[in-house]
Amino acid sequence: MMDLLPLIVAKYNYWLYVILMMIGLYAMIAKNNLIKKLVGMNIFQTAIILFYVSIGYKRDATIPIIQNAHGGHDAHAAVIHAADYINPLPHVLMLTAIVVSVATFGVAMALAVRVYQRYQTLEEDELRMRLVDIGPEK
Amino acid sequence: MNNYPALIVVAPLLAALFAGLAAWIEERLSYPIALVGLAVSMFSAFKVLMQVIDSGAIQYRMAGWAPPMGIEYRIDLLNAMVLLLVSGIAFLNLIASYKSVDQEINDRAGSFYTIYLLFVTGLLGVTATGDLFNLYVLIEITSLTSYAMVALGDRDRGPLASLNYVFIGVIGASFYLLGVGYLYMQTGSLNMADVANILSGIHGSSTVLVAFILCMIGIWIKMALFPLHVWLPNAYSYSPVAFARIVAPLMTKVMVYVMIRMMITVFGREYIFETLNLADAVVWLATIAIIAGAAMAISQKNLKKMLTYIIVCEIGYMVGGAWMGNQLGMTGAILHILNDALMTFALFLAVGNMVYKLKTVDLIDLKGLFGKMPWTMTGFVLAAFSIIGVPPTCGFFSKWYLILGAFEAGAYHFAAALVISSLLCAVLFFKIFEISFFEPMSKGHGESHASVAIEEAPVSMLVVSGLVSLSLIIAGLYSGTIVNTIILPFLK
Amino acid sequence: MHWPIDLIVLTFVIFCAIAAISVKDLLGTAILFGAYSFMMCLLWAVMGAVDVAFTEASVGAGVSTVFFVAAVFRTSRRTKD
Amino acid sequence: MKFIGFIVVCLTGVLLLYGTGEFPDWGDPNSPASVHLSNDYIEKAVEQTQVPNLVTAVLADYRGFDTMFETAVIFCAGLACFLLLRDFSPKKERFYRHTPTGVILHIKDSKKVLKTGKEFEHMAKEWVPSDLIIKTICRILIPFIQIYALYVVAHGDFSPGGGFPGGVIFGSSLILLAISYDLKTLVRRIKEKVIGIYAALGVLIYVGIAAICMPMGGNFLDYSALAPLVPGDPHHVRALGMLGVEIGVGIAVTAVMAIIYINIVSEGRHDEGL
Repeated sequence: MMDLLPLIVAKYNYWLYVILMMIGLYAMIAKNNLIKKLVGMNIFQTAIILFYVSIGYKRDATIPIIQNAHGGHDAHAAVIHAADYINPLPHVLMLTAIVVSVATFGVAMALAVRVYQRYQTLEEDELRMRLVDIGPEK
Repeated sequence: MNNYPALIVVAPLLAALFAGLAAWIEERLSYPIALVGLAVSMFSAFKVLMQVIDSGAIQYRMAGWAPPMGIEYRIDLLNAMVLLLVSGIAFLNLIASYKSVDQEINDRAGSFYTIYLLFVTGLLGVTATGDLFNLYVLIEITSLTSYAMVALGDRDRGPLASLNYVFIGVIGASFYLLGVGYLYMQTGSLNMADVANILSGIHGSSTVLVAFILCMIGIWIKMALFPLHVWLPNAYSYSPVAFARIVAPLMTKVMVYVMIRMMITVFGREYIFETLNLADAVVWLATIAIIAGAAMAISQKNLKKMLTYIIVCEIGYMVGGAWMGNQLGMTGAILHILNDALMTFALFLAVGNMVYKLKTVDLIDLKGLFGKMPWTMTGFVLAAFSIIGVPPTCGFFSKWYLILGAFEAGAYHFAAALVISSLLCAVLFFKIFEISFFEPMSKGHGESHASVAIEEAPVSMLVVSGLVSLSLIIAGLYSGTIVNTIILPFLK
Repeated sequence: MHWPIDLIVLTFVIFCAIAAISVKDLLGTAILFGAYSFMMCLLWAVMGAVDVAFTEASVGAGVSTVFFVAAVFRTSRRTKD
Repeated sequence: MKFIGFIVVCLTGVLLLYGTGEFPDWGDPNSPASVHLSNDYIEKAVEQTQVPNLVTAVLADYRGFDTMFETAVIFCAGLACFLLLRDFSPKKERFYRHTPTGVILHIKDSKKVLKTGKEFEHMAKEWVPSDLIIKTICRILIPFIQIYALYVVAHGDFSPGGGFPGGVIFGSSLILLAISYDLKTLVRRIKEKVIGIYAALGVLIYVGIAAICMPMGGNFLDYSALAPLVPGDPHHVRALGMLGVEIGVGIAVTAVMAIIYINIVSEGRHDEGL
């Protein structure tokens, strides 16, 4: 039992991200409503972002903004210890990923509005019935 | 300073932005801007290819930072070939698109060209980049543009098909991103060459295995390997013709390129074929994909849909060849990227011409088409022969390498599937030839049967179609040269 | 390290995620989804990813929710599951 | 479908958990990710770029190429929303209010257009009486939000922020205007054409700054090549270049957020919204 606790403390973040991802993926596959699926999609993407941010975390380190560097010139004098600052690279990647996810979300919402305009429903089973009603495609 | 590698990607991007501006100010300007951008891109790609053949791989440092810290473009023979292919096809298709865009999307042509150029930028960037995360961003550009285009095509079914495409596409891209995350966890780097270097020391790690599986699943979803292909037929057949003509030949092939790049450059052949024992399973999967693709193609009643299932089948060829684990199979797969892109492009150009005149391309509508559109049909026949694999055309040669590779690896089931699918394709295309050559024109057009007036597509479309169809034979005749100067030196 | 805070916020995040996909009203989903994003951004801020948290606060909890509400306004609140 | 979904999800979960087995501990300072590249960034970035916010330094300089395409993705999303939803055909039924009397006219003929001005006023279908409190507060709030957005963009080199969040905040101030007044007010103030041009222009600023480096003798995006063009300390040219591209990102993002919102909320008609 005493061995387990450090393991949990060391890894729980990764496990929880997996759980979040499973929630999102499940919503994307199994939900009937298209908007619900979109929410699932977003949860899925944020879970991945959480994973990346977890990679970047470093114990006993502060946010990746160099202190005492505002002056510019005298910044060279101060020695910067890498262990004091959190890894900035995953943050950069995730900024990009957030942007991509909001772009996809916007386009998907626009598509959902278009689908609703045409079929007056967003439920997948009803949509399937409407598609049968239209008849074979041209 | 030699800036050609950057220009390949940046020229279409700049052109896209100027076209986007022009769409609001003077819409007629966007088409020439797009032409110039793609022409510059193609010229740069050609220059780079020549340079690479002469003096080996080129490295280009974005923002001047040395590779693991900054992003680099590393262009070797494989890259350079695919870059020229993509920019060339994009340029030719743009020439052919002028009329069909006029017909299909007349009021928003400027925005269409912008999206088109962004899509091409994405494909070129995916091909040129040497950075794992940069690849993800560019994959997203290509996907986002395709979502928009698919929804624009068919008014009734387009948006829904596109929304389903969004869900599947996002899952694919996210899996890839996760795979990169797992890799980053273990290596701390994102540069492909650097990652490969570090990976060679930690082959046994379970994290690397999971990273590999995630990346592959992500890429397979994007390239529509058989069980993951469900989005492709709808998405491609509902998009506007001008876009279908470029997305069908290029998107999947570029993804095959990405797979080969991941296999060879990032994970390394040693890891895949010696540490992992997945190769046999994947070749079986590819075999099933080939048979299933061909079988589904033969049951379709719409020409566009049919061709999309043929793409699914062709993906099976390339995946199988790449996973064969020997030089011949890989050669076949790479050669097939080139050939299949050309063949599919030729087929879709012909279909585009038909759609321009007929509006719908159900098989019944093709009756008597040889009389009505002789030149289009000639191009179609050439492309069809190439898909079937009739000798002087290029399709034959890549299949030949693939079969040789299959025999060498002892994958007889794959060779058998190849032959069977070729036969099925032959049946399918001869059915079309029969309908369009022997059956008389359907009535209701108000014309007598005796004199069928020739009603061809516009000259610009015909010329491109003819050029590409001819290139199929030329690529076939020069297959040996391509293999010896590009593919074999790359695989060494 | 503040792992208790971290754990509590994580639990909230998961709770919001499950609630957002199971509530039977899309407007409710929108709000829960905004809450989810906000909790997530809190979590990232705790982990030191201030830039990411800032962006997520303005994007996920802000603009995304607005797009969401706008789309629900133009479609329907009804959902079967 | 639910069952299949459950199976797939469980399989994926097991696969991912299996992969976490060999992860270094959470927050371990000696994990490969925290050692290999990040130390180089942390130790050299300030010296090389004069930007204390490492995230901005990496975002706009070392990996500026990614960010350029990220901006292109945003532009693409705006364009996609415009292409998908924009509907230029006039709406069939319209409502007008005769201002002096308060009589509401319901016009069903799509060809008949009343001239709005002093006498008639356009009205949304789901019109609600405007709330004075909300309007006033938003009118006071919006300028401050915008100033804050500008600060976020401009101060991105030194503190959390940068072009993207700044642009989003600025865009949301526009959205707030549309919500608190009505969509017409926003569309009247900022023409659709202007927003469209700004979206392309923002990305163009980024790509343009990056591309000018090539004729100046540097690689693509290599801001240091711009030193002859920029007055002042040549050491700061990288920081200035970053500020330039961040402004471009901000403009593009602002415009695209407005485009997406307007098109979704009015179904592409740009007449009435929330």
